[in-house]
Amino acid sequence: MASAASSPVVQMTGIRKEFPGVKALDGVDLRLFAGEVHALMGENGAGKSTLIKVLTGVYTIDGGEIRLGGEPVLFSSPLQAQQAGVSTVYQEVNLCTNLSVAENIFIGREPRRMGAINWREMRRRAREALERVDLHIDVSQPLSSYSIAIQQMVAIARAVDISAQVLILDEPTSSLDQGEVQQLFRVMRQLKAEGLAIVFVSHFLEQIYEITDRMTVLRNGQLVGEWMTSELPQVELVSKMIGRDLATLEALEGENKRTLTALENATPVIQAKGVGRKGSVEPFDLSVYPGEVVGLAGLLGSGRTEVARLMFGADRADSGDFLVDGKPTHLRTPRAATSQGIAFTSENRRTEGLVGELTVRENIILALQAARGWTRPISRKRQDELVDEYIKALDIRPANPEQQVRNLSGGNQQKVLLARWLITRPKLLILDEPTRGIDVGAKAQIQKLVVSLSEEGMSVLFISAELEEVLRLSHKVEVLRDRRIIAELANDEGMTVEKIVETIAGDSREEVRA
Amino acid sequence: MSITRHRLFYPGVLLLVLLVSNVFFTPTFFNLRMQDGHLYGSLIDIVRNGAPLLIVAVGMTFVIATGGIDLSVGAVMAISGAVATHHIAGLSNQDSTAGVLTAVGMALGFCLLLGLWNGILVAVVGIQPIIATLILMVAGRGVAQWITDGQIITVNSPAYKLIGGGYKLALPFAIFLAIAVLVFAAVISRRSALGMLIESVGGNAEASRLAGIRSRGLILLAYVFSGFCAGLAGLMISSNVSSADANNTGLFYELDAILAVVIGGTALIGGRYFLVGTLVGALTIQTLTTTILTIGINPNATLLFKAFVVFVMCLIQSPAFRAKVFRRRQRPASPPAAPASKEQHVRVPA
Amino acid sequence: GCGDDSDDTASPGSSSAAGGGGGGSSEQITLGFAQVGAESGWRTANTDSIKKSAEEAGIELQFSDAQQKQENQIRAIRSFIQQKVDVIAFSPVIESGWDAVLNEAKRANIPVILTDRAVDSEDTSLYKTFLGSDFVLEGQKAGEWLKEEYADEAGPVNIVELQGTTGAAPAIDRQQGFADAIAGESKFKMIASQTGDFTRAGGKQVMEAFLQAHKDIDVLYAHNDDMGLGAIEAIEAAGLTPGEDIKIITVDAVKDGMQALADGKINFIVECNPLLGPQLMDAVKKVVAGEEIPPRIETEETTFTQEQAKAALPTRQY
Amino acid sequence: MSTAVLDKRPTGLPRVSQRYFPVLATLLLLVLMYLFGTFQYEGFASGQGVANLFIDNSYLIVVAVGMTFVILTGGIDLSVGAVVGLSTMVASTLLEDRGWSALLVIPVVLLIGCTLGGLMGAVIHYYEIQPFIVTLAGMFLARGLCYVISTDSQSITDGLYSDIALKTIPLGGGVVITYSVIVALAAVLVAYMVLHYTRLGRNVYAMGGSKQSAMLMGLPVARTTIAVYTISGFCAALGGILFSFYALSGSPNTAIGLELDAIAAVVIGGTLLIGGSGFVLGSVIGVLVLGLIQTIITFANLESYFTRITIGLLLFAFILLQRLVFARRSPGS
Ligand SMILES: Nc1ncnc2c1ncn2[C@@H]1O[C@H](COP(=O)(O)OP(=O)(O)OP(=O)(O)O)[C@@H](O)[C@H]1O
Ligand SMILES: Nc1ncnc2c1ncn2[C@@H]1O[C@H](COP(=O)(O)OP(=O)(O)OP(=O)(O)O)[C@@H](O)[C@H]1O
Ligand SMILES: [Mg+2]
Ligand SMILES: [Mg+2]
Repeated sequence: MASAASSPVVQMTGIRKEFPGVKALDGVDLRLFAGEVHALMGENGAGKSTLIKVLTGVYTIDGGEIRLGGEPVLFSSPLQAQQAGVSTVYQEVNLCTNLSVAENIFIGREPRRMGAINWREMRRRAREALERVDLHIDVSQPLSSYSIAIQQMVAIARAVDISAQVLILDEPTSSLDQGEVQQLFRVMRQLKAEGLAIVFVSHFLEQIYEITDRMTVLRNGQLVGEWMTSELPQVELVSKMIGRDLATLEALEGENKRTLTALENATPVIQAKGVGRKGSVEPFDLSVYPGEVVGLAGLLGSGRTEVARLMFGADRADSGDFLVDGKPTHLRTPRAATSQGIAFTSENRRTEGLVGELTVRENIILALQAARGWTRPISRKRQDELVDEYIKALDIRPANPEQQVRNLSGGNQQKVLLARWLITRPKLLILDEPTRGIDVGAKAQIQKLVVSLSEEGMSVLFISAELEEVLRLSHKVEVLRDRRIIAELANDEGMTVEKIVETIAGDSREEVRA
Repeated sequence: MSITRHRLFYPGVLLLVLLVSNVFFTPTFFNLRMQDGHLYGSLIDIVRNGAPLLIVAVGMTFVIATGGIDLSVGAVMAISGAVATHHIAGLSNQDSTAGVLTAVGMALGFCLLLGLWNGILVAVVGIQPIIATLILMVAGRGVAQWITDGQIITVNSPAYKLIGGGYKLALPFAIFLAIAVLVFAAVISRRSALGMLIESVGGNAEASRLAGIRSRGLILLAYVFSGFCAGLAGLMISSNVSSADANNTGLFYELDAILAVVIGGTALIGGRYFLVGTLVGALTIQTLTTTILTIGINPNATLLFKAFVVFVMCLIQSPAFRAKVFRRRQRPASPPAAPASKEQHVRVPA
Repeated sequence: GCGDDSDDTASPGSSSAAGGGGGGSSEQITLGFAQVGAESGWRTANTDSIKKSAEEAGIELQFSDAQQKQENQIRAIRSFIQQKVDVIAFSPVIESGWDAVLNEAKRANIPVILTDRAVDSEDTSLYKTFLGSDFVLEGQKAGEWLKEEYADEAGPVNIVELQGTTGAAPAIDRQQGFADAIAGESKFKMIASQTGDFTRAGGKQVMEAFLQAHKDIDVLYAHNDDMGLGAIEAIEAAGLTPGEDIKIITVDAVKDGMQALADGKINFIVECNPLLGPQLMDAVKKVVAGEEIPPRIETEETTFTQEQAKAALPTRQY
Repeated sequence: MSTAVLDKRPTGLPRVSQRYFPVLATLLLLVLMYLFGTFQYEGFASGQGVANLFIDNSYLIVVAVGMTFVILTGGIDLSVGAVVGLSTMVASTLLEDRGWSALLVIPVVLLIGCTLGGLMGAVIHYYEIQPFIVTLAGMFLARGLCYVISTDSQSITDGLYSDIALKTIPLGGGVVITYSVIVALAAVLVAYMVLHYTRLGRNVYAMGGSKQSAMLMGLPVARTTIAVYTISGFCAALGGILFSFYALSGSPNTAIGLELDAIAAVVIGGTLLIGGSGFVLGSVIGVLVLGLIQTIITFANLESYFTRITIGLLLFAFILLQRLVFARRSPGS
C-alpha cells in the first residue's frame, strides 16, 4: 500500500502541454509511490496518454516540473526514461511487427556473448518472459503473425521485463480476455510487492477497482483530483470523469435478455455454409438474420477475428459458399463485401483501420466515398453534414473535422472508425472489438447504438473480449475454440456469462489455457 | 504569424530570394519587353523552360502520393519526342496541322501505354515501384534510340514547334500547356474524390483496402497519368528545339521531378500530396538552373552551388530546424522551473 | 573540301575489303570493338561506320556498347580476351585507368587499337596505335579562324562559350585548344562559359541565359554543332540574327550543322570526323599481318566556311 | 499480414532455410540465368568467368552493402555514386599530385566518406528532412567537389597502390581473383555479422519496421540513423577505393548513376524499399544479377540500342520470375 508519508518516486507538478489548437494538459499533477498501483482516469481525450508521453520523454513539456526520486528530470526520449528505470507500454501497440517476438522483447538489451547477440539465450529468456504472462507462442516467428491481443501481451512482457522503478501501462487490457487480464494482474501484484510503482490506465472500472490503490482523475486536460481507490465509489468516479451524472449508463441496465421472434421464415442477411480457410479457421456455418445481433465469444486467438475477416472478404475463403439475402455471392474482396452492404471495423485500428494522415472528415466518409467510386464525389456540404452529425452522435473530441486522425486520442479514433461504417448504412455491420479503449460513457453510447440499429433492422456481428457486453447485446452467441465454431447459444432466459465460459472451456478449463 | 505557418511560406520565400538575388548580378533580370509580338525576358524563359519539368512533376506527384515512384519519366520523354518527330519527318508537308496532330496523338497514346505498363507491373504484378519503373527507364531509352536510329531527328514544322517553343497571346504556348495540366490535375483530383482516395491508398494501403477502395485501379491511373505527363513534356522539349534527341532528352529528369515534388512538401512514402507545392518546387529548380547560368557560376562549381541551395532549402523548410533556432532565442522567456502554485493543486485525500 | 576527304578515307577501306574478303576464306579476322555508348548522333555515326566497313572488309565484328561506363568497357575487353578475338579496338570512355586490362590483353597476345580518344598510359607498348582526332587541335583551329576573322578589328571581342559535358575529354580539350589559340590577343574576352551538355536543349537554354545577362555578345564558340543549333534558336528568339549579330563557331560538322552553316547561321565549323571505320579496318589488317603502323593515325579532318559547306553539303554522309 | 498463421508443428525444412527462402530462391534464379548464358554463348562458362563477375563488381558489392543498411531503416542514399567518384579523385590526387603514401591516403578517403555520411545522417535525423533531399544535396556536393578538384582524369601510378590493385590471388585451375574481391567479401561478412549479431544491426531492422515504435521502445534512433548513413558513406568510400584499384585512375565522372545500380541491386535482392525486411546476402545476389546481365550483354554482340532494351528485358524476366516464385507467399496486394 502506498504510504503518503514516504516521498513519491515520481512527482509531476503543474504539467502543461499544448498542441496546436488543443490544451492537452493544463496544470496536471501526478504522484506515484513505490509499491502502489495508480490508476489514471479520464474520458477519451482527457489527456492520460499525453501525460504518460510527457513523463517518458516522447513530448517535451510546455510548463511544469517532473521529479524522479526527488531529482528534477526532463527526459528527451523514451530511451532516457528507460535508462532511469521507467518502462512503458504505450496505448497503441508500439512494437516492430517485422521483428520476431523474442526480439521485440529484448531489442535494445539483447543478451550478448563475446559482443555478439546470443540468439539462443535471447529466445530462451523471451520464452521465460512470456511465461510470466502465461503466453506460450513461438518466439522466433515475426510478431506480425500474431493477433493484436498477443502483440499486446508481448508488449506487456517486454515492459515488465525492463521495469526497474516505474511501470506504466496505458490501456493494456483493452483487447485482452478475462483470463489474460487476471494473469496480468497476478504479475502486477507481484511487481508491486517488489516495490515498483505502477501506472495503470483502463476504461474497465471493475479492473480499476480490482487492482489499483490510488487514482488520479483528469478531465479535459485538467486535474480533477487524486483519491484512494477504496474511498471513491464507482458512481462518484464516473461523475468526476465525465462531469455529469450517470443517466446514460443506467439507461442500459435491464437491457439484458434479447431474443428475436419470427425468424423462421425470414431470409438471413448473410449465410455462410462451410466457409473456411486453411490454417486459419475450420469450415463453419453461420447465419445472421435481419435485425439480429450475433456475438462471437472465445478466448484470445480462438479465431473470432478470422471469422469476421472471412465474412468481409478481407481474407479469401478457400472453401464454402456465401448467400447474401439468399443469393449465392462471392465475397472475395472487401470491395465485394461493401457493395453487398457489409461493413467491418478491424480490431487493429491503427494499421488496418484509420489513415492517420487524413482528417477526421476524410476518414469518416472514406468507405461511403469508396462505395460510390471516385467519379461521384460527395459534395463538401453533404460531407460536413454527415460528419457533423456523427461527431455529435458519437461525441468525437475534439469536434474538429479537419483534425488529423492520428492526433486524436485512442478512444476517439475508435469512434471515427465506427462512424465511417455507420454512415454507409450497412445491412450487416461486423464489429471487431468496437469498444476497445472507449470510456464508460462512450461505451454505453455505442452499446445503445448497436441496440437501436438492430431494432431498425441492421444486423450486427459483434466481437468483444468482454463477455458481459457480448451477452448484453447479442441475440445469439457463437462460441469459438481453437479456430472452430463449437456451439451456437441462443441468448434466452437462463443464459449467463458463466455458461458461455463453460462452453468455451469445454471439459476442462486447464486444457484450453495450456 | 499565420502566414508563416503556411506550408508553402518558406519554399515560396526561398523562390523569391533566388529570383531577387539575380538582380544583383543582372539588373535587368525582371525586365520584360515585346519581341516580335511576344514577351521576352528571363522570367518568361524560366517559366517556359520550367514548364516540362512542372508537367512531369505533376504526374510524379500522383505516383508518389500512391506510395510509388516513377523512374521511367526521362525515358518516356525521349520516346515521346522520338515517336512524334519520326512521324513528322516522314510527312510530305511537315507543317500540316493534321499530320502534327496525328504525330502528337501517336506519341501521347504510346506514352499512355507505357504508363499502363508501369502501372500493371506495380499494381497487378506487385513489383516494387522503383524496380518496376527502372525496367522502362533502362529499356525505354533504347527504344527511343531504336526509333530515331540513334540520330537526332530534325523537323521543320512551325506547327510542331508551337508546343514547346511557340507563342500564343504573347506568351509561350508551353505555359498554357503547363497551366492546363496543373489545373486539370487539380480539378480532376480535388473536385472528384480521386485525390482523397489516392491519399488514402498512399497513406495506409491495407486500411484503404478494408474500406473498400479499389486501389489497383487508382494506382494504375496514377502511372498512366504520369506516363502521359512525361510524354507531353517530352513533346515540349523536342518541339522547343525542333528535334528529337533520343540519347539526351529527359536525362536525369526523374531526379529533378522527384526533387520538385519533395520540395513541394509531398512525402516520398506517399499519402498527402500538394500540387501547388509541386509548382513551387518545379519553379524553384528551374530558377536555380537559370540563376546559375545568368550569374555565371563556373561550370565546375555549379554542383557545389546547387548542393548549397538545396541544403539551405531543406533546412529552412524543416520545422525541426526552425524550432531549434527559434527555441534557442525564446528559451530565456519561458522558465523551465515549476510554477509556484505547486502545493495548491495536489489534493491528497485522507 | 570535306566531301572529298570522306571519299578519300572511304576508298582505302573499300579497296582492301576485296582483299580481306579473299583472304577471309582461310582465316577470318575477328575484331572486338568496345564502343563508349550511343550518347550522341556523332557516336552513332561512328558506330555505323565501323560496322559497315567491318562488313565490307570481311572482318567479323564483336561489338559491345558500354553505355558510357568505363567498368563496362573493361568488362567488354575482358570478354573479348576470353573469346580470343584477333584484335581489340575501343574508344576509351576516359583517358586513364587502362593499364591493368591492357596488360591482360598484352599477355594474351591480342593487339589493341585505340580509336577516337587516347589513353594516358605511360607504357605505349600496351597499344599498337591511336586512331582519331586531336580535340585540342580542333579547339585551336576554331581559335585561329576567329583571330583571322577579327584581324582587322580593334575589339574588344566578347566571346561566350558553350562547353561540352563537364569532365568529358572533348570538352576539356576543345576549351583548352581554343583558349590557347586566342590567348595572345587581349582584345578577345571570354565573358561567359557554361556547359550545355553537348545537347541542343542545353545549348538553347544556356544561350538564353547568356543573352539575358550579357547585352554585347560578339562571338559564340560551341563545343559541338548541336549546342550551336540550340543556341541559334535562342538568338533568333531574342530578335538577333545568328551569323551576323553574333558570329558562331562550332565543332563536328554533322549534317544539320552543315546545313546551318550553308544557310549562313553558323560562320565556321571545325570537322570532327566520326567515319573512322575504313581507317580502322585498314589498321586492323595491317596489325594482323604483322606490318608496322605509325603509333598515331590522325583522321583526315578539315574545317568548313560557309561557302565550303554549300559545296560539301550534297555529298555529306551523316 | 494478419493472415499469417502460426504453425507450431515443425515443418520439413529447418527454420533457417525458411527464413532465407527468398534469398535462396533468388540465388537459384541467378544460377538459372547463368546456365542460360552458358548454353547461349560459347566461352561464357569458365571458372575465371565466375571470378570476373566478382572482380568486376567488387566495388558495387561494397556500395550495395552500405546501401542495404540505409534501405533497411527505410531511408535512401543517393550520394553513393558521387562519393565513389570523389574517393577516386581524392585518392588519385593525393597519391599522384601530393605524393602521399597509399597507407595514408586510404584512411583519409574512408574518413571523408564516413564524415559525409555521418553529416547527412545527422541532418536527416535532427532536422527531420527527407533522406531523399539530403542525400541528393550530398550527391551534388560530392560530385561538385570532384569537379573542383579537377575535371581531368588521372592515372594512379603509385607503386604500393598499383601493387595491391594488380596483384592476383590464384584459386587453382588458372582462376585468379583480386584483393578487391577479398575486401568485398569481407565487407559482406562484416555487414552480415553486424546486422544479425549486434544491437546496431537489430536496431536497423527495428527502425525500418516502424521508426515511431523504435523510438517508443527506447531504441537509440538518432545514433542508428547517423550510423547507417556513416556506414553507407564508409562503404561508398571503400567502394571508391576498390574502383580506383580496378581502374587505377581517378576521374570526376566515375560512377555517375551508380546509386541507382546499388539501390536496384538491394531491391532485387529482396529488401523492401520501405525498410525493415531484407538481407545483405540478397544485395550481393542483386549485384551479381546486374553483373550477369551485363556479362550476357557483352557476349551478345548487340546493336547499340538493343543493349539497353535487352538489359531491360532481362531485368524484367528476372523480376517476373522472382515475383512468381513469391506470389504464393504474400497474399493480398
Ligand atoms: N500529437 C498531437 N497533436 C495534436 N493533438 C493531440 C496530439 N496528441 C494528442 N492530442 C490531443 O490531446 C488530447 C488528449 O489526448 P490523449 O491521447 O492524451 O487522451 P487520452 O486521455 O489518452 O484518451 P483515450 O482514453 O481515448 O486514449 C486529445 O484532445 C487529442 O486530440
Ligand atoms: N494463445 C495463442 N497461442 C498461439 N497462437 C495464437 C494464440 N492466440 C492467437 N494466436 C494466433 O494469432 C492469430 C490471430 O488470432 P485471432 O485474432 O483470430 O483470434 P481472436 O479470437 O480474434 O483473438 P483476439 O482476442 O485477439 O481478437 C491466430 O491465427 C493464432 O495463430
Ligand atoms: Mg489514451
Ligand atoms: Mg481478434
